Amino acid sequence: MLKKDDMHILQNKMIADNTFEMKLTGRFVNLMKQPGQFLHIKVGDGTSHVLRRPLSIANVDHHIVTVIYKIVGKGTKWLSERKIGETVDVIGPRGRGFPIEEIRNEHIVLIGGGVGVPPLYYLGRKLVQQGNTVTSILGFQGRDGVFYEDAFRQLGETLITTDDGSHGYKGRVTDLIGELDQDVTQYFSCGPKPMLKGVSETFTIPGFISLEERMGCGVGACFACVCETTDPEDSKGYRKICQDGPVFRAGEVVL
Amino acid sequence: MLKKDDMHILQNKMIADNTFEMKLTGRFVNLMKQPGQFLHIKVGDGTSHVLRRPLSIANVDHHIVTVIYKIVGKGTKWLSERKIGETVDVIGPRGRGFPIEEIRNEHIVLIGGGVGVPPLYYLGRKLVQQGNTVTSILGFQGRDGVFYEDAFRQLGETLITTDDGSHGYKGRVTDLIGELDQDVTQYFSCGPKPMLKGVSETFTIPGFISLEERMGCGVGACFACVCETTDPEDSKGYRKICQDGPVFRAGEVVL
Amino acid sequence: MDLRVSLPGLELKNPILPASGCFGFGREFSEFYDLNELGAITIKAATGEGRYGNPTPRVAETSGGMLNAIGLQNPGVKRIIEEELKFLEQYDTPVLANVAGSTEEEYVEVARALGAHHRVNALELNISCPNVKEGGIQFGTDPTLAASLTRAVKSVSEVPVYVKLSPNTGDIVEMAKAVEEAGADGLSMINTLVGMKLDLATGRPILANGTGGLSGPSIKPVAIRMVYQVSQAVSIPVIGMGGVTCVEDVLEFLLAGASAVAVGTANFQNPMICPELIEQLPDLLESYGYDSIHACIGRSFRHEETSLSGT
Amino acid sequence: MDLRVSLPGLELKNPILPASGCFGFGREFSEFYDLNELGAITIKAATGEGRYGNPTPRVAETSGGMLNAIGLQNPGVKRIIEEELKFLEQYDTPVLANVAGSTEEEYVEVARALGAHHRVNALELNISCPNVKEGGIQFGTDPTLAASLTRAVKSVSEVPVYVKLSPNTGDIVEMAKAVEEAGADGLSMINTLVGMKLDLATGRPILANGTGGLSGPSIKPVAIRMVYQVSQAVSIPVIGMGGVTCVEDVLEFLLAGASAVAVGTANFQNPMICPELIEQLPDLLESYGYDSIHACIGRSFRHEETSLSGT
Ligand SMILES: Cc1cc2nc3c(=O)[nH]c(=O)nc-3n(C[C@H](O)[C@H](O)[C@H](O)COP(=O)(O)OP(=O)(O)OC[C@H]3O[C@@H](n4cnc5c(N)ncnc54)[C@H](O)[C@@H]3O)c2cc1C
Ligand SMILES: Cc1cc2nc3c(=O)[nH]c(=O)nc-3n(C[C@H](O)[C@H](O)[C@H](O)COP(=O)(O)OP(=O)(O)OC[C@H]3O[C@@H](n4cnc5c(N)ncnc54)[C@H](O)[C@@H]3O)c2cc1C
Ligand SMILES: Cc1cc2nc3c(=O)[nH]c(=O)nc-3n(C[C@H](O)[C@H](O)[C@H](O)COP(=O)(O)O)c2cc1C
Ligand SMILES: Cc1cc2nc3c(=O)[nH]c(=O)nc-3n(C[C@H](O)[C@H](O)[C@H](O)COP(=O)(O)O)c2cc1C
Ligand code: FES
Ligand code: FES
Repeated sequence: MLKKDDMHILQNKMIADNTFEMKLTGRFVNLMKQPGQFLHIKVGDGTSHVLRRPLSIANVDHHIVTVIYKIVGKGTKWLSERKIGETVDVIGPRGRGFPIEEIRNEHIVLIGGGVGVPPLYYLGRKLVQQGNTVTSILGFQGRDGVFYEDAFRQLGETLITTDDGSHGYKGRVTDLIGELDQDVTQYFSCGPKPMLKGVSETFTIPGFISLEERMGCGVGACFACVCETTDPEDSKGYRKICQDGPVFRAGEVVL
Repeated sequence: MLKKDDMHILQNKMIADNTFEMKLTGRFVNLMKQPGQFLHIKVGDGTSHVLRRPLSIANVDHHIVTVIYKIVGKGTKWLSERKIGETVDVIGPRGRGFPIEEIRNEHIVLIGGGVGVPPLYYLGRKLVQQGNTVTSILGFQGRDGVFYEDAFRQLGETLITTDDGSHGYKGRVTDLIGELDQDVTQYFSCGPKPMLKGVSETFTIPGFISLEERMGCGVGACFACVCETTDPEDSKGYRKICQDGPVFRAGEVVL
Repeated sequence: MDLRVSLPGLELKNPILPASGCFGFGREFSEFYDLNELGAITIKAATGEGRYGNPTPRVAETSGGMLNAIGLQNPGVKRIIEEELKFLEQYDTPVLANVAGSTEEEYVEVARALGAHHRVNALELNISCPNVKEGGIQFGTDPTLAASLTRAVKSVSEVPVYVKLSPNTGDIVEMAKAVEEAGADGLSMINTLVGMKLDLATGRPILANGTGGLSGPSIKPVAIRMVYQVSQAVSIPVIGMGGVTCVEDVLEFLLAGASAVAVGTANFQNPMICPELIEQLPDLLESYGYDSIHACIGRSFRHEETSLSGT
Repeated sequence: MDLRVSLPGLELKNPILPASGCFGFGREFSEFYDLNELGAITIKAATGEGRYGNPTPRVAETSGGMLNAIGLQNPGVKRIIEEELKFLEQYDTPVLANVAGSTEEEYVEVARALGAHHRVNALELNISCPNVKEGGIQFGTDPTLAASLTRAVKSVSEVPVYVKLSPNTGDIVEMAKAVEEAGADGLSMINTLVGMKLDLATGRPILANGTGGLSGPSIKPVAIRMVYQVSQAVSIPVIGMGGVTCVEDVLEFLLAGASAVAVGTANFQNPMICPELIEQLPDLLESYGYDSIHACIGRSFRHEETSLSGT
């Protein structure tokens, strides 16, 4: 039977402008093996919030799972106020992550924007563990929003862009794609839809992208989070982001 | 301008079965002079509870106000979970309390039932301070629900009744009225409506009673908490419990 | 920022007013703040004779809302004029007077009396009270009845008439159009949804009246939808209400097409809510890039014309 | 305690079932618990052909509730039969199949196909979906249309037909009576209230569809009121729903007159909600002095006959 658990909060601290890193432990951490999956987290007391919030797994290490979230509304605000020792009600891991089990000795580029950055960290760690070379291009709004820069540097070459140029390159992550080594074999990307669109249109090599959508159930039952397939002959014609995704082969779904 | 304040919680402890004593301090405590008035307290976070909860002033001493409440639903449950050092949002004191300023050298009987007992304590203290003799008859469901017995004994003779006879007399407060001294001059009563009805029908001396009703605004603006006057010629024909009461002269309103 | 809004009969210094029935006749709230801070004051429904209303309990709390079945208790139009409007003389805030009745004649009588009073700037025709046996909502769920009542009241009123619509209908736009055509100068919406709560211990409804009107945050999505649909379908202004508890809610109603926003239930939790909203509104509008209150009104549907550069 | 309830076509081992559209076809929730624990399973609306539904975003959270505008996405009746009902073969829980369409013909076609399937125990005629341009709610707000559709579906269905009513109407009792007279075997109510939420930054509705259906605790008072009014006015059973999140809510719907209770939105916050309610119900009933599930059904209005001694 599936995984729902009151996970214990081991840490919940601000690591960048309005951005928090929360570390959790619980019975199902050992199931969180695939980077790109997400946790579906209950927020608020009682019935004030009827919907859970999806947050990507940013890391798993020694039976501890990390999520990194930005305060954008009431749910993430509530999360940021949780204290060490409290529990949060979590469903997960949910969805299909990045299919990397077979990847060895490749040069992979990770491209993330804003709150799309967190899942790439766990992904990068796994890829490096499997003997791959990793280059990361991470985009943020401004210097105050940057997080995990050093962590990514430990995985490999890391380029930072900011919208306002206050840190790293000024501009968009796509501006840097042309400057990548020719030996890059695949890309993995997570971030806002326009960025994903830009990224998948710029690359000619194969890649995988991770999508966001407002979710109802988060388990595949409500059809809130669908996107269309590009192939009109596809037998279903759609994908559920919470169940078939959030990671898709670039080109599989309409952006 | 009127009184609304974030009052500081100095204490919040269980003193009987599901019954809590909360001590608060804040800017307006010095206005809480009249026994029988109530505080109108915001419960819950955000908009989960749109209505405040009325709780009687049980005591005022050295700039500290006490309320005593029983957990009956979500609001009082929430209150019981508040910790020392937190604040609660309070409007008050509200309403008209017991008119005792002129009372000297009388023998007064206080009759309370359940959560009608708290306001009688502050009332009794004031009456004693003014040189009156006080006898208290307090009714509870059972032994586990009894609170403030010693405190009342310090004010004067105190008789306890319980529905199940597990403490004090078995029966109702009205059963004991016949046994009171003949020199009793007035009564003051607070408790459930049937009890107030019984009490006011049993006594032949004058008295005052304090009523409960579900409230909207608690300030007199919404007409949620009205009761009818007994005098059909009364110019309004009704009283607002939150504003004209909660204390009324026995016989003034229809029970 | 200039928050002034000019509506038929009502020159509002800001778009915030209390909703009828949640503010009495202003007296109690005048102990909390200066009523002159308000955009306008909507007073409690008046009927021809004084009414006692329904038996108690009259209110019950629900998840994110409340039910009420006050039943139009009020001292009658004569005493309202003598006592309550007199009290309001000391303020210069416009007064919107809520008019109710059991029959067309009663509505007309009340409207005539209130509309002739110098302290009343506009009438709000309450055809949407769900808590009385006669009148009220029955006028508010039948467009023909509503139009005829509006016409009758308009013909005697010396001041503009706003019709207060009930959400308990399958077609709010039809209602709105019917009363517009009958001469309404504005609309105010929404009144409460009919609801019920049971006492699990007794098995009976908590409200003595059985059903009551649901108000508060629960109904806001319904209110926003109706204001959005109606304000596009009519050319008279809409005063929006239903579940406002914070300044973001005010903006949401303005975007949906309301020209002013009334606050009901929230006065109970926070008696200071109206002046707080008025104080917070300029900053909020600014933070979303609006340089005037008029730039956001109805932006949800006239989006193309007005899309803000840079936001 | 015996929780069994016997309804037309549905022999329920307990009165708890998921509401249509909030449970897919059961597959996903079967990973959380054994579907045989449920009183019944209501499956997602089926239409004649597969449908993609509305553009996204399709959901938005509101205060104590949510809006959805899925737009009846489903793989079409043929694939539902081939894939989903096949999956449900392994369970013995009764299946209530939700039927939708744009035209009477489509409803009839779907009802014929589903009603003939051995795994379908009853149909739920969805005349109340607020999120599609054609069909759905338009049948649900006009009693004549609703009655005619009910009659047409009844004439082809091999299993009992429940009609799912929309709360977006001024007179729910009239609707209920119309479909009862047209042959409905039961009612299920309520579907969602039409609502809207605006994105303050863009000024536009959050849902791509503009409006959506409001569900969750917010709407419970409206649902309770309607179940209370309707269950007294008809003699067919009512499946109650709207905002159930805890076992007390289940009892409230039973008291109001529902014979079974469906759980929609709450499945999203707590996927284990249905089995948890089923487990908690006997103790709750006992604590309020009921010795059977039947003792509380409709107690709110048949109070005199059944008042419990000692409570
Ligand atoms: C698969 C997936 C993984 C995600 N991973 C992360 C992550 O690792 N870190 C992070 O900061 N954010 C992540 N997000 C976005 C995150 O879910 C939202 O920021 C969050 O739900 C906002 O909740 P709120 O209550 O603060 O905002 P509110 O705006 O108050 O939320 C209202 C509703 O809208 C939904 N919502 C609002 N914004 C989004 C959004 N961008 N995507 C989906 N739903 C949204 C909420 O879930 C909620 O249902 C992810 C989203 C998805 C779909
Ligand atoms: C003037 C006055 C003084 C009071 N003093 C005290 C006191 O000193 N100690 C104490 O324990 N209780 C007192 N009560 C009763 C107390 O207000 C209720 O027990 C409390 O509001 C219940 O809130 P809840 O959220 O726990 O219950 P819920 O049942 O969840 O409350 C739901 C709604 O019903 C209202 N409500 C429920 N029961 C009552 C009731 N008996 N009277 C009024 N409203 C009610 C609540 O205020 C709320 O609006 C007093 C009531 C009044 C009117
Ligand atoms: C206790 C109470 C009394 C009300 N009385 C009236 C009334 O007399 N006339 C009227 O038009 N509306 C009345 N209303 C409806 C409100 O004016 C308002 O339309 C409704 O409550 C929705 O707004 P809210 O959610 O901000 O409360 C009343 C509402 C409440 C809660
Ligand atoms: C996401 C979602 C999808 C729904 N889809 C359907 C549907 O396909 N058919 C239907 O009859 N009702 C549908 N409904 C309505 C529910 O079955 C139910 O009537 C309503 O949500 C009220 O119950 P609740 O408050 O417990 O959710 C849907 C509701 C939601 C939230
Ligand atoms: S969120 Fe329900 S199907 Fe994806
Ligand atoms: S509670 Fe509003 S008048 Fe008393």
